[in-house]
Amino acid sequence: MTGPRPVPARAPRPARSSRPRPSRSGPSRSRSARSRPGRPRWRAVLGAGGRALPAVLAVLLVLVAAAAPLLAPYDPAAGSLHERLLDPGAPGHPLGTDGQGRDMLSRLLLGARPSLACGIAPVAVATLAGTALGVTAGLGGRVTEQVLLRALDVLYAFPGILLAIAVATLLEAGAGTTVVALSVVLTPAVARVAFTEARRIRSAEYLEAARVSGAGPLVLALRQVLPVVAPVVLVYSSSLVGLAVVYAAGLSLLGIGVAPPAAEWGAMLDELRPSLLTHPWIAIQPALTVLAASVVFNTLGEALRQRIGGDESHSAGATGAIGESHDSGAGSSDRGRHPAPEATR
Amino acid sequence: MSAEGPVGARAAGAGVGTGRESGRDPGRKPDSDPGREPDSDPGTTTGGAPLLAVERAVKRYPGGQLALDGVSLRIAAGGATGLVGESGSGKSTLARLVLGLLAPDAGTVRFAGHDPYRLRGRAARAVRARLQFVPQNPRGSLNPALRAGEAVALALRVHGTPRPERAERVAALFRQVGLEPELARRRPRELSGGQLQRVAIARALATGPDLVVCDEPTSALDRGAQARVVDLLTELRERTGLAYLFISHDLAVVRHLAEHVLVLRNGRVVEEGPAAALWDAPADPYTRALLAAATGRTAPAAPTAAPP
Amino acid sequence: MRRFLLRRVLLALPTLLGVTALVFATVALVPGDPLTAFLGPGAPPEARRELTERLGLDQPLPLRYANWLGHALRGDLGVSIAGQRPVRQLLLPALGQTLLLTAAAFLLVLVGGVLLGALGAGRPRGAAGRLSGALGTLAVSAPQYSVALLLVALLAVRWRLLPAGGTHDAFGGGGTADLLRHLVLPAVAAAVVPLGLTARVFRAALGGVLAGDLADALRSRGLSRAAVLRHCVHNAAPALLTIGGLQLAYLLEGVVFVETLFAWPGLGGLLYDALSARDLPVVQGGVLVVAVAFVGVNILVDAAHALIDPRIRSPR
Amino acid sequence: MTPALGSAPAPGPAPGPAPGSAPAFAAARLRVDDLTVGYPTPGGLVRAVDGVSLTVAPGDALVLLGESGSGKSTVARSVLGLPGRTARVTGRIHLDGTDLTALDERALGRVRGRRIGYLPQDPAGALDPLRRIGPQLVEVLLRHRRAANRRAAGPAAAALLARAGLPDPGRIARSRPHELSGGLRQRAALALALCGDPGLLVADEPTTALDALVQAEVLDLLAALRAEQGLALLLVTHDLAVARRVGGTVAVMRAGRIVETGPAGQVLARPAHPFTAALVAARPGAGR
Amino acid sequence: ATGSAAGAGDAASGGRGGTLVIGATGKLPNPDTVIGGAGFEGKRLVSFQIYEGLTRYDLSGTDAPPEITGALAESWTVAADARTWTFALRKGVKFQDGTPFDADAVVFNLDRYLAKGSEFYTDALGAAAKEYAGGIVQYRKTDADHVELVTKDPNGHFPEDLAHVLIASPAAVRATGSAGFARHPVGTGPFAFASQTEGQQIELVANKDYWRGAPRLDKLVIKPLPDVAARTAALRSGGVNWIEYPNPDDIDSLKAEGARIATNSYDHLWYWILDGSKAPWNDPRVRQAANYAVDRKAIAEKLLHGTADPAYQAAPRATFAYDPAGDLYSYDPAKAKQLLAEAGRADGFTTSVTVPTAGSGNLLPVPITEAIQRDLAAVGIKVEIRTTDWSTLIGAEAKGEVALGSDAVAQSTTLFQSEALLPLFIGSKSPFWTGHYSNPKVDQLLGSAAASPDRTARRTDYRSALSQVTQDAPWLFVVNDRNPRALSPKVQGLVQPQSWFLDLTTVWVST
Ligand SMILES: Nc1ncnc2c1ncn2[C@@H]1O[C@H](COP(=O)(O)OP(=O)(O)OP(=O)(O)O)[C@@H](O)[C@H]1O
Ligand SMILES: Nc1ncnc2c1ncn2[C@@H]1O[C@H](COP(=O)(O)OP(=O)(O)OP(=O)(O)O)[C@@H](O)[C@H]1O
Ligand SMILES: [Mg+2]
Ligand SMILES: [Mg+2]
Repeated sequence: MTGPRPVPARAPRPARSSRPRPSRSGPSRSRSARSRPGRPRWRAVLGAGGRALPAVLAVLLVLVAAAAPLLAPYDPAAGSLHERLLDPGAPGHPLGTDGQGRDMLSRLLLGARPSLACGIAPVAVATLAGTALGVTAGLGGRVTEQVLLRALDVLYAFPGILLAIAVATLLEAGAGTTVVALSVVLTPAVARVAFTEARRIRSAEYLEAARVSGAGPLVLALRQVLPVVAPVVLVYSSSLVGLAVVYAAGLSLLGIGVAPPAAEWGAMLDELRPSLLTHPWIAIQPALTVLAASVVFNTLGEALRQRIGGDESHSAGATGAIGESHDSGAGSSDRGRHPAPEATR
Repeated sequence: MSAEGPVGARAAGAGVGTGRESGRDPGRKPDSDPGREPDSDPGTTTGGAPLLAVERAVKRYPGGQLALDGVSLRIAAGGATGLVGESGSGKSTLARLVLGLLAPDAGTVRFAGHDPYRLRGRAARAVRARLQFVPQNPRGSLNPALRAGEAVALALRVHGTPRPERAERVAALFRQVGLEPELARRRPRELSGGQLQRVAIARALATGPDLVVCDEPTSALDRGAQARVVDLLTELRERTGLAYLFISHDLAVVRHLAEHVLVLRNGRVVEEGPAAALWDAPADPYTRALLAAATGRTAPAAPTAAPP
Repeated sequence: MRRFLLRRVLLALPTLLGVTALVFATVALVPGDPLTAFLGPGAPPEARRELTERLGLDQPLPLRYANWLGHALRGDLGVSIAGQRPVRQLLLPALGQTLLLTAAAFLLVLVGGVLLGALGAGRPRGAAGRLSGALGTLAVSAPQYSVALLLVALLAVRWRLLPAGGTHDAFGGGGTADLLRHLVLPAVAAAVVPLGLTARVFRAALGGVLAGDLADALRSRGLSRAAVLRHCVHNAAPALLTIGGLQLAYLLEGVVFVETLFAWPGLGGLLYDALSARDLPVVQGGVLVVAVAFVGVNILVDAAHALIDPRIRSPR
Repeated sequence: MTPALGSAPAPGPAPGPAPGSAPAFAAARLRVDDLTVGYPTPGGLVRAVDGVSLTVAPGDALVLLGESGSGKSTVARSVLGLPGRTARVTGRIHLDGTDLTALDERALGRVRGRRIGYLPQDPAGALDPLRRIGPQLVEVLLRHRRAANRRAAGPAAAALLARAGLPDPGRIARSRPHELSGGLRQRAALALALCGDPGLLVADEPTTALDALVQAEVLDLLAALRAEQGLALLLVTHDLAVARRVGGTVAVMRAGRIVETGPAGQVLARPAHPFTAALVAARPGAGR
Repeated sequence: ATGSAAGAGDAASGGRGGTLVIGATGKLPNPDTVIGGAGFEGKRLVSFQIYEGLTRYDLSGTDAPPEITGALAESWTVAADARTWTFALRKGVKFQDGTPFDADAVVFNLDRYLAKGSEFYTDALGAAAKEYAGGIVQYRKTDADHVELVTKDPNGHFPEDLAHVLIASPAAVRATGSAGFARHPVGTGPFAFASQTEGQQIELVANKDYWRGAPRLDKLVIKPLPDVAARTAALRSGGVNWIEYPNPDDIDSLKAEGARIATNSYDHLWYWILDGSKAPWNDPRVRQAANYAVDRKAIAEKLLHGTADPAYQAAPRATFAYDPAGDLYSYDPAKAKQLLAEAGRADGFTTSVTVPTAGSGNLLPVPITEAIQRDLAAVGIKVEIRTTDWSTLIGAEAKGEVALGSDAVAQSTTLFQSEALLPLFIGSKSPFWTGHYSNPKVDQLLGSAAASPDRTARRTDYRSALSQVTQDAPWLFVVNDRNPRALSPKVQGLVQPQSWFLDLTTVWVST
């Protein structure tokens, strides 16, 4: 005695002229017009709508990082000042050589591991810690909230460089130190984003309902608040990956991070920075690499957000998800959601 | 002004009628004298504390709106009290007080001896599990990020149901309220109003509570679904001694489910008594008007003419 | 609202105290000392010793902090060790420049971020949506320094449209027009990443609202697209405010790479130099100013949150 | 499946059809042809509405009855062109002869609110949580030129609130949605739906949160609008008393389809379809 | 001394005028006399342009290190004890504020630097002046044109020291007080202070009454442009017309765009200080081996694009202790291996070096170190590079430590630009960390040199001392910088001496 059961998508009725569409297309004209044959197959490979693409690329990046020693044609530290700054395409050096005459390709490949570590690990730590702190502040009592927020303010107003110097003197140089320093730098901002989201919903009826049903603070935070907070936090923190790689390079100027001559993208970016105008094709490579990696993680963050956030928005209060499903209804906000004209014509 | 009955042990054979013995005449207007000492009623001495006791609760919202003005209410274990009244008269506010979502400005709220607003920590969870809620606005009360089944499963988890059993229990609860278990996989936005309402009911029943505060639990249900839910609630009450505070505009449902009824208007209880008595001989003009409107009889007095 | 603000301002005091104390301790404990930076490595030891005593650098840390605090409360931020000039004299102009740059960059961030975000929110998979997503992602991913340098190389060096750095032309420059011309490149360079971040977060937030019940309800009343968008933006504003506040704070702290590349004499560079020289008074003064600005931004953001959504002011 | 045709004569003078519209539609304010709405879900495509056709004439009322989840709200939302982002919709919807399905969002914006009023099932979600009720009303009044200017709109909004059965309209106008009780919100949403003086009102369970007295008031108001202004009413309810009181035509839905249509009195008193009979007969305790 | 114009040979006569805008690599100095605070660059571009000491470097030559000549003192004599100096002051010199320079002014300034009780003494001035004036135990005016200064110890290079003891206008100091003087500094130098925009620039104008004749420029503006790309861009976009230390890799393209690159040797050595107090560097053969292992030429020519010369010995080229015959360490890996084998380290070893990531005069510290690292690895010496910031590095050095506890530290130094500093670096009593190098012979030579007012005698001693240092190889000698600067083609008349300092009176900017 309940509603209709799900039925498999049926073929259009003969009377209707709606033509078969890929299963995800919706009423919007633009979409149907765009769905060419061949596209669905790609989608099948990459997951519907290419949703899996960012994940595939991220995995690829990690694989490259892992296999770099096998892929790299040269020792990344080997080079000669007599062969420095060769342009891409130089014999034996498809991507040219850097200011020390070292093979760019090898360095970019071998730089992947520390760079990804510096880019991802601090962001991951900051995301976890920041979300935990932000949600705690958002849900906690007045005192908890103020204490946490003010402490985070202190951390945020604390100059990042000083923090880095301090960390450097406390810990040995190396990727681990970079991760610690960057995590501390990034956490307060993530926490603030998480806090805003948590505060926005803290008096929501569904949280009251969850509290009434006896959920303790932990269950409340993890099972009720996190799914709502995570999407925006993910968008924010995935944006930080590229920044973290660049910041890591800034830290290596202070003696934190990987020691020369080890390859690391941020450090390479920095080393080649002055050559950007004289040897653009060399100097741009680490920049483009960082850019590409950051784009991959940003899109991954976006994809994750859609996963977690589900298909539609989270209440009227903002910041829900634009789900996969929007795809089909993409045109709806300005095109109306009426039956597609082509379906009736 | 009490509706006290035998002490609220669930096993105490609490069945239909346990909460019935009212200490006062049917149809009496109890709040005509708000300053009266409620505990002076000799009835309280007979059987210890009731499951729920609200004493002269007052609630004024920050904007200045006086939502409750000295309301008292008692529900014994296994009792079923109906709360009817004008829209905006404070019914939901009272429900929120009972649940500890709001603190009264004056007066007290006690559930099984605890102040639900001040409950903290581990004990709180145990008590909370015994006091459940079906909110008026089911869509708002379900987390948009969670699937319907997850919402219910979370309540089960709180209740201590081991993980492997949860899916089974969720499906069973869904069936009990008349929902296809498949719907558990949908998110709130993908469910109809009535479906959501039943998810909320399933969630409230999941923890095996002693008292469920139902704020318009069947307003979005068709007659069939409504009957099913009401029958379920009745059966649970008979079988397990579950008590209800039942808020509804649907007087037929209230009549069917509640033994004792309070009529609220402008934050005051204008009339209170056993359901049958109230229906048969409503004393307050507002009650009369309400009943008349609901049953199609002509109102003896215009509602607006009723005393404020 | 007034009480809310008062409470926030009072609560800011421990923050300021915390930041300055923490920074004080850290700078003092970190290796390197201001005297070497000031006197040069070759200074005779007795000169160092004497100056150490004169400046009270040999006193216990808490005492030094208390001293500093006492003076700071009276508006005296001390004298730079490395530069031997009153900290205030260094700080005020730098603050002015930073405020100017921040204002310009933040304007870009806000306008650009909101436009870009709004462009993408309604139709995330449409052409505009994809464009906005791509631009936002590119902006946050772009290595800032490289972008800034390319801007300089093209606009300042190659085409000579804009000056490469500084706040005014050394050759007979000056005046507002000159200043604005100099402001363009650093503001753009500083704005790129924050703009991308703002656009991305806002796009997500607004997208959520636009896909929600409220947007449908507004549409069902026949409100114009602009009106629907406006109200949805209003509802998405908390996320925008937070992200905007973070970006504002980031800019206020002084974007060091912009300041060095564009020779913009702001707080970031000043703080960086002072830190490099372990010039404690300047660091303390700078951090104090930054922290005050930061706390101020936070208070404004919170006040705006409370104005937008009165529910968050209600007690829990 | 027989399309529901207006059975009761229009009580009031019906406004003429939109200029240029096909005369065949002249009699119907709303005409829905073979509407099908599907939603993709993890479990497959859910066909929430499955080939529904119906018409409502000016001054007439069509009451959609049916079990929970049978697609009533989906029909209502589809008429507005707001079936949800994921929806896949086929069929045609004509309002006064205009094919709404052919309109773009801008054109729909001129139809919604002005020619179709909509009261959603969940009034809480329909109100902007951040704004006071008054300004929300004023905005719609101004948008549809029901008030000349902001100054005039204020009192007009209060009058509307009062008309929707709200006591103390001044306070309500000054309140934000979360400060209102369920019933107050529902009436505020009704006032919003009536703001544009629409020719067609789509009301999805408009009285669920109202006590019997206020409910009667609201239903009287709707009846008056039908009679005086030729308002066409598409009303979704599960409350048989409401259905009876509204009168007009009743269409009974089940699993996305209309299983029975007819004059209210007839369908409710002598249901032809066994499902309708079960629905009408159901009451608590009956099953045990 | 003879002078000849560096650069594109525009020694030509007549031109004058214009505004010279210099992009400096560091911060702006404090323009109050000796406080500076921006290293030699600050002195070079600002302090030495505003003020003069009793003596000055004669910067008009390009082919030899500059000698000391009279500035505010016309001549001087030293008593036999080599401690008592009498200076005959130059007559008719006026401060830029129009007040006359005289013996009272000298005493006033020395009071300001040395007399703790005096009204205008400040701790900072006192500490800053210690470096060069610290040895003065007595000073007095003998008559209006003469002052007598007595040093604590015999000090042969005292006249050179005095070039750094700058003389400010007493009237101006009195007018502003010591605290305010930095905002209105007045000296006798070729350029007068006009204005300072905090953190942005210092503007100087020609001192038309300069006693050596008015400078050709109208105006001199100094801008801090610490970022090398920003400096280059500023020159290219026309924002400045002179930059200090362009990026070596940019030099070709700058030249192609018409910029002139001026370079000349000066007293500069980029080196590693090896910690000789412990293994592996405690064996001189190992240190020598390292010195044979480095391909300095490649570093100087390829990496630094000819902006530096290879350093084959301890004495920098452009110093009077430099002996062309003293070049010892060619690039000879075979010899390096052989020495290592002799030292019993045929299999090589692992060691570490701390490198600052920046810092005054340090060129491109990390890339140079990376190149050295590869060269050393080729002979079996594996070096771990540890980077740190300049303050940490010198802070540790001042305590006699190496930051991060490495076996060596990379940096640059200047040995003779002021002889007063020399013992700091190679004397065994150096307060400063020198790798714990100590050789009594060197100490003795330095001591006798310092005491001798006779320049030739000093030179002989210094040469022997430095040749000993070269042999002992306490350092890894790498390159001598050539002090490159890039000039817009409109900048004329620059004479680039073999010095850290510059005479800007000959420069003008054509329009
Ligand atoms: N948060 C609040 N702030 C201010 N006033 C409020 C708030 N919540 C409720 N009110 C007011 O308090 C009164 C009682 O509200 P309540 O929700 O208890 O009514 P109700 O009896 O449940 O009505 P309904 O049947 O319409 O749901 C109403 O006038 C309402 O507007
Ligand atoms: N967005 C959606 N995605 C998937 N299924 C949906 C969606 N919206 C509605 N449905 C399903 O479509 C069916 C019809 O829903 P609808 O809201 O129209 O029912 P209704 O007749 O209004 O029911 P009620 O009386 O309970 O409000 C229901 O089974 C519901 O679960
Ligand atoms: Mg209510
Ligand atoms: Mg519905």
